[in-house]
Amino acid sequence: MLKLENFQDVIYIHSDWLWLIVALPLLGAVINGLLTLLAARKVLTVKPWVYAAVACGAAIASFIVSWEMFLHFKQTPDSPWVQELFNWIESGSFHVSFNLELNSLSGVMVIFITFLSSIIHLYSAGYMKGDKGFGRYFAYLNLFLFSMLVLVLAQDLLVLFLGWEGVGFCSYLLIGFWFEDGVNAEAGKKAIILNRIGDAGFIAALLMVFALAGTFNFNDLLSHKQVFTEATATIICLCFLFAATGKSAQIPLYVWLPEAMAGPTPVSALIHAATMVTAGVYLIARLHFLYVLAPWVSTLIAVIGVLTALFAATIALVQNDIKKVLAYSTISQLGYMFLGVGVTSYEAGIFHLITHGFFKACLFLAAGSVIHSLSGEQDIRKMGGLLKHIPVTSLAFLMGWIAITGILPTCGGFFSKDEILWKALTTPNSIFPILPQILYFVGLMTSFLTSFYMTRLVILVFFGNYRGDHEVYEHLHESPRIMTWPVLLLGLLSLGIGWIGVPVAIGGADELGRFLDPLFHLSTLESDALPRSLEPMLMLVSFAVAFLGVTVAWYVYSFKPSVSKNLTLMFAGVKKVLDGKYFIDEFYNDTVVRLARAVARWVSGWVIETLLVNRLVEWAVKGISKAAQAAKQVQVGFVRVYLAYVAAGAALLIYLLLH
Amino acid sequence: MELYPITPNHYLALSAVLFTIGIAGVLTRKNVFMTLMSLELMLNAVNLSFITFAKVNSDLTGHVFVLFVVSIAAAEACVGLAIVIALFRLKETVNLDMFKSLKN
Amino acid sequence: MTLSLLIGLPLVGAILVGFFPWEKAAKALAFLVSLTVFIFSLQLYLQFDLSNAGFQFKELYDLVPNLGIHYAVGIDGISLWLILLTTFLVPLVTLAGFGAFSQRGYYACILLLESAVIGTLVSTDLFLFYVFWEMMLIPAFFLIGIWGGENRVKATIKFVLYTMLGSLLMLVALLYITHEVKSFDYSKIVDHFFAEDTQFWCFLAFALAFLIKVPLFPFHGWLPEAYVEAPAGGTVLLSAVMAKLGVYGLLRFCIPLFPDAAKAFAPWIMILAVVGVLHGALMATLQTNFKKILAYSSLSHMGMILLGVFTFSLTGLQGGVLQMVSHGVYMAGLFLLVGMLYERRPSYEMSNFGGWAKTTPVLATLFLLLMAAALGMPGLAGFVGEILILVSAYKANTVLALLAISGFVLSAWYFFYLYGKVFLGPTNKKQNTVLDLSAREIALLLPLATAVLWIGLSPNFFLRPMEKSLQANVIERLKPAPAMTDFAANQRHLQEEMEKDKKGGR
Amino acid sequence: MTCLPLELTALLPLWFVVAGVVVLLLLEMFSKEEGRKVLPIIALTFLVLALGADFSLLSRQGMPGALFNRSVVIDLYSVTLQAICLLSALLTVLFSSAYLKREKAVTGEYYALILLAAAGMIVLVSASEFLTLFVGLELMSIAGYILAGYLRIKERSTEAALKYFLNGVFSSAFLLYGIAILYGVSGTTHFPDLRLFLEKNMNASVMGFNPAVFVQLGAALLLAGLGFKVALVPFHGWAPDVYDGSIAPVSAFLSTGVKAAAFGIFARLFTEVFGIPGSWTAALCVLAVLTMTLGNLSALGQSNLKRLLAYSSVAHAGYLAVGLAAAVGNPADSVERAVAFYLLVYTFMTAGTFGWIAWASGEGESQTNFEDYRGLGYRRPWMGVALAIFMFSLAGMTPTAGFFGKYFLFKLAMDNGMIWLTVVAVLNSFISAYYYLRVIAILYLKPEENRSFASLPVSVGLFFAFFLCVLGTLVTGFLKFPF
Repeated sequence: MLKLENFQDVIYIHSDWLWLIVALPLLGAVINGLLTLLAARKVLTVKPWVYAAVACGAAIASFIVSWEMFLHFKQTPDSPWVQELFNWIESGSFHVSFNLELNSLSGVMVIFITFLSSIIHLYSAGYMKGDKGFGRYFAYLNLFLFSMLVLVLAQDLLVLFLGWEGVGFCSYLLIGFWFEDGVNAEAGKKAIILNRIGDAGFIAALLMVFALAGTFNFNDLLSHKQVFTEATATIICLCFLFAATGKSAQIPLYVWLPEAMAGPTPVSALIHAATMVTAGVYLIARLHFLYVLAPWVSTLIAVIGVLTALFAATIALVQNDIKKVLAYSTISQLGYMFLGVGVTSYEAGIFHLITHGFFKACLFLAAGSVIHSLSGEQDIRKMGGLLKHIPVTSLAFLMGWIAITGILPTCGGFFSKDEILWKALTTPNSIFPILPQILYFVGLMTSFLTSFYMTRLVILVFFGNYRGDHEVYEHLHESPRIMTWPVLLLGLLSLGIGWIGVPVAIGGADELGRFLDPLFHLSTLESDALPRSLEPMLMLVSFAVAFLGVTVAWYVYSFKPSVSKNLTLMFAGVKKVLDGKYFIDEFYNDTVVRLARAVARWVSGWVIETLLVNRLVEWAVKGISKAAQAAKQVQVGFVRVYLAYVAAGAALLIYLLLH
Repeated sequence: MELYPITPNHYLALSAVLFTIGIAGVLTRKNVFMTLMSLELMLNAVNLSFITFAKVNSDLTGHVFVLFVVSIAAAEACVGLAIVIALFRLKETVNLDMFKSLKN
Repeated sequence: MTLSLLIGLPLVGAILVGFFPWEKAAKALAFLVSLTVFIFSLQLYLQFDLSNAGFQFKELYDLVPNLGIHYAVGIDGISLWLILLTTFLVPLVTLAGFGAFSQRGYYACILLLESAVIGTLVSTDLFLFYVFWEMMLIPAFFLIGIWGGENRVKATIKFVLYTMLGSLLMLVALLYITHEVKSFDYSKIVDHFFAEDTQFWCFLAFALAFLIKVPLFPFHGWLPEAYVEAPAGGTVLLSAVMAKLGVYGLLRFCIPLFPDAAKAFAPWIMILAVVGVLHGALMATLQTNFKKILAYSSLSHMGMILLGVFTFSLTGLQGGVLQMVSHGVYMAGLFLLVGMLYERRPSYEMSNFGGWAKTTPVLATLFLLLMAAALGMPGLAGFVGEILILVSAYKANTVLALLAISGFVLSAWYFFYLYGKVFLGPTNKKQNTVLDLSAREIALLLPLATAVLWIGLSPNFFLRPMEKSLQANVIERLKPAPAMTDFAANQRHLQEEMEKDKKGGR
Repeated sequence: MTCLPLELTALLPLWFVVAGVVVLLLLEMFSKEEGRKVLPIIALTFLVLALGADFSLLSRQGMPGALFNRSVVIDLYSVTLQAICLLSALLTVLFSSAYLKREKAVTGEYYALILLAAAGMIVLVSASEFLTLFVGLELMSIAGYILAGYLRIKERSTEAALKYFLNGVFSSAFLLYGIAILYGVSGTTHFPDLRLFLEKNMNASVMGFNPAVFVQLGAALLLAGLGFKVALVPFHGWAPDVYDGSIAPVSAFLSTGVKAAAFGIFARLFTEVFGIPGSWTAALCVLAVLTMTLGNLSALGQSNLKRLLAYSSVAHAGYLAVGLAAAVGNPADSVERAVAFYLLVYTFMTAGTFGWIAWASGEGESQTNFEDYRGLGYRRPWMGVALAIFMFSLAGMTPTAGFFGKYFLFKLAMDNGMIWLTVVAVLNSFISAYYYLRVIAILYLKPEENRSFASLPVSVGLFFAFFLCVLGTLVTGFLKFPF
């Protein structure tokens, strides 16, 4: 049951400096872009550190600014900060002004984004050292940061869309960063096109929203939410959900994310783990007041989320590319977030979004460091026993591992994941009463799989003996400090980050939850299926599950390698399916893509263009030229025939005039 | 038996008949000279009707017209014959159907 | 005086350039002339009276007195931006060059075209309008037919014949309405109420002429060849300027003159427009020739514009006109870049390219920017118009609007396909000799890039001046027709007039 | 010259031309070879004098009107047409001088004949009575027959002459018969009287017999006779062959001057005499449609520029016929204005094109196929542009005068409510656009290397002629027309 009182009494505080948050990265991007082009034109030569300095400076400055603002904002969390930048589009009833809004949700997001990206910027400075496109890389990175911040701070759906498209475009640039390899370019193309397919849903939703409410402004929508009936809200939310699945790599549009690993690893960390992919979750959370009107869609979100989580986790079991494993685990974790927002516990979703952002970034960066030190090797079958060779990286990775598996209670994603599962179980579903239990158990299963494949990864990479080639072994070295320290920092943070939301049930403060609650509490369903006191027990359950997963994996991969072989032999079919990622890509290629191509080639290319547009004209022309040939025959050349024409003409005239 | 008076209509009919004969001649005869004669026949048929109408309307224009037509016909005849001679020099024939280099 | 100057200057310039003794300097002269024209045209914006919906900068002289044909010109918010667009693009085109040989003729043609286009945009006398409208064909015919590619003759004749068929039928309609109204004066004709069937036929005739020029979906048979065969400069003028005149004609003549017919036809045209959007996009995905991709994308985008125009809502109309301007800008940029690619490697086949982002980073970056604008990236030119059009189209017809969105997805498909094939991927040996853009080329592309950003970020600057005119000269005209009695009286009055004239003639 | 009696001054152009004929013939008789150089100049001088006289007539207030016992009428219309005919003669002389030199066929009588024909035209266009009409017509035609066969050693030329001649005499017989019948019915040969008679008796029946029948019969035969002169289908058989067979300058003359004069009087008859509702309107519509369609379709299939132009001139006769078909119901002067204007424009562009062919076809008109002009546009840019302008004008594209001409004619039809006729005419000019444009396109195809058009000289006279034509084609549309 909903608490449907409409709250209008929001006091907005005007702020003159919000623009700084977004402007700084943009500035950095512009400067770096120009420097790069000028350098490319040999107008001037730029030292690499200049690019790095500009970019990292921009990111960090933006972080500091937003941190400052956030601290001030925390004093009065109920009154958002707003800045009207300029009046963007004004045409008849269509009016959009470019406003930024810092409320509790966007505030948290901004801190999270700027902080992570600052660290990743620093890391990149080391990782990308010596790359030809150093400047270009940082320009793109800053541009991405700018778009992401616009997305988060937007007070208006259209402005949010600007960021939304911007991040997509930047991810295209960054995935295809090493474009000289056709595969990377292809991956980028695939990513942007799938995103665009989702965006079509976004635009459709925009149109419907405007047609109904006549505005794109979140607050106006909030105050006009009575114009949305359940039906309209359902359709609109479906469209937004479609867009979100595109951005956040959920079923059915998730296929681009694994290939997006073609980009540089820091990019994967920033975009495809921490920030961009979470945009979908953010969008849903931002539009909570719509989704609460459409319980069907919320349910659908939960189902999609949990299915994606399970699905991706199973694929991750058999991946051998270190980044691919992380990629699928990202998809799986995003599934958790969807589950969270799906059961309308938005703060839980955001909570997991943040914790996951940290530990997944940490994992990616560590993986990147591993790849770096193995001079580009990504296949975990060619790794092993790296713990002693690259201790710092390994340490960081292990912290990340702890955080993601939740093997160590209170660390990392333990609380957030548990929160989500708890909410999933306890939030009654009006449509399918049985659903909460299902969601919970699938979620548990997923967490088992998660700890399993992560442990498998850890063991195969850091323990046992080295299985790689020798010349690589020769150059095996720890990454430079500029890389390792940020990773370590991230590792530590990802262990500790869970403490921002320690559940009340175990005497925690749940700061994040309480901070976000005012925003969401109207849209959040009461989760009162079970007494709160049960929560610690369930925590124990999930801990047990995680522990089980770890131990099993440990047993299989560390002590009894034979078992894994036997398993693969026993379940050869399953293995095949998993290796083939359920053949979803093939499925899409054979159905959607081929259908589209066929329509283009036959309907457009042949029926319409050739037959309708050209052939008809050609026929007309043929007819006329036939007539022309006939007409020429009138001129026979015999003068007597001409005289006959004259006589006949005269006769004709006499007839015409006299009859 | 009594003689019917010859009314103007008879003359007009005659001229019409002559004119038609002329047309027929022009259309049927291959020989240039026959064609020229048929043309003259047509012109003179017209002259006849001119005279008749002049008589009917009792005004002189018709007569003057006839004079002009006769003289112009003469001029045309010269030009025509000249052209025929030139052609005969080139193609050694006076058969109209031989002259068909210009067509289509 | 300004408008006459804008028409006359390029005309005189064309003659000067044509007779210019120094082949080499012809280009410089042409550039100077067109630049002067642009500077003069800025005056239009500076002195434009935003509060005035009607025609401004009016001029009126007799042309053929005994037929009541006048030299009458004037502009309103609709034509303002199209004129500025034209005068803005022509200097760039001249600067870009592409006139391989016989520079004189090439630049003379371009200036002639500019003069004709401006004339078309400013005429408020229907006869004058027609004269300029047809006059455009001659330089266009030469631009494609002389400086074009391999099959230029077929292309150019096809183009001119398609266009002529339309405009000749328009001539008949024009004869008819001017015969009925007994005047060529736009303001008189637009105030005159035409009978139902008159409206029907005349709308058809006029619309055909304009829709062929745009082109709307089934009438685009000439487009691919003409766009591909024309020299880059010619293609720019075709797609960025002349195509817009079609829409302008619809806005200025078809809709206000025959409102009832326009309302009756609107759904059909919107359907065709959407079909065009999809068809153009799908065709673009099939091409291997990247100039053809751009050609078809242009077809698709023009469909979008028509969709907006025929919603008859202020938002849609503004979106349409704004989209015209932005489409003009980014398409011009893209076609110029294509021309520059062609100068570096004479081919339009994507298979002959690849990895050019490495060797020519500046070119690639600019292409990416303009392409993003064409894709409808928010913050760049393409988006604002598109969203305005879609929003109003959604109100007019939900299904069509939703269909039109898929054009948005497809555009990503073919544009990124194009970019990937041409600029990304491995580079080949020969390419190391290829040079990046020269200072001149950058100089002429930067204004376009700026314009793309400007339109994208502050569209209001462009939307405001056109608002009143669209309201008064298009939407007001579509208000329900006068009562039947007025109409009958009107007809009787006309009959009497005709009788009088007949008597007067004797 | 105001001291001279009006009757003389009013016909001053005629006197000048006739004087020119006499002088030229005498020169031909008594001059040696080198004397021949001046022949064209003499001809030009007299033609210019005649034109000057016309302009002085146009410039003075109040036209003399009917003269010589109402046998000729000197009004704005007839004077304008005189000027047009003289202009055509002038251009022909200019084109011929270079041409005949090239063909080594310079004779005095050639120019004499042109002037003689011009004299005939002047008489014809200013006729206000059937006898004058006939005399002028024949004077013009007979000279035309000879000009058509001027190169008597060439078979094509002579054959053209024969075809022209036979058709000419044949159809003038029809014309005469028509005149005779009209004369017989009305008892007069003067146009105004005839008009009065028609207005009185068209639907009355006088003493038993219905004159309308005879009037219509006469009109039909008259139409046939004139239809031949202006080459309306189906009386056009001779036209393509003659324009194709005779030498290019003569074709220019026959297709512009002769046609202008014939159409001039044609228009006068069907506005001022038959300008009342009658069955001839329908007949003219039929002729117009036939002529346009057949002319354009046959032109479509041509690969020879000269022949293409021959057919196109047939087609243009069709457009003019549209104007005539709309004569009834439109004020006479507007019809005559439209016709005269079109004839002027038509003279400029068609004469220009034939002159161009005369120039480009080279020794003995060996090159008149399209393919022969491949790439000429590059080698001789200005001549290329000139032809392009003529073609655009013939196709009726703005802003060339060809468009204005068509516009005024079609406007007549539209004002008369003949929408379908206008549509047919417009569609025809659409078809015609194709072949005209193709000609231009061929000029700018890639030229064969061996082919250079440097061997085609442009003499001063020729340049002047082309300049005149191009200028006329471009600006006539914007000039204030005399009436």
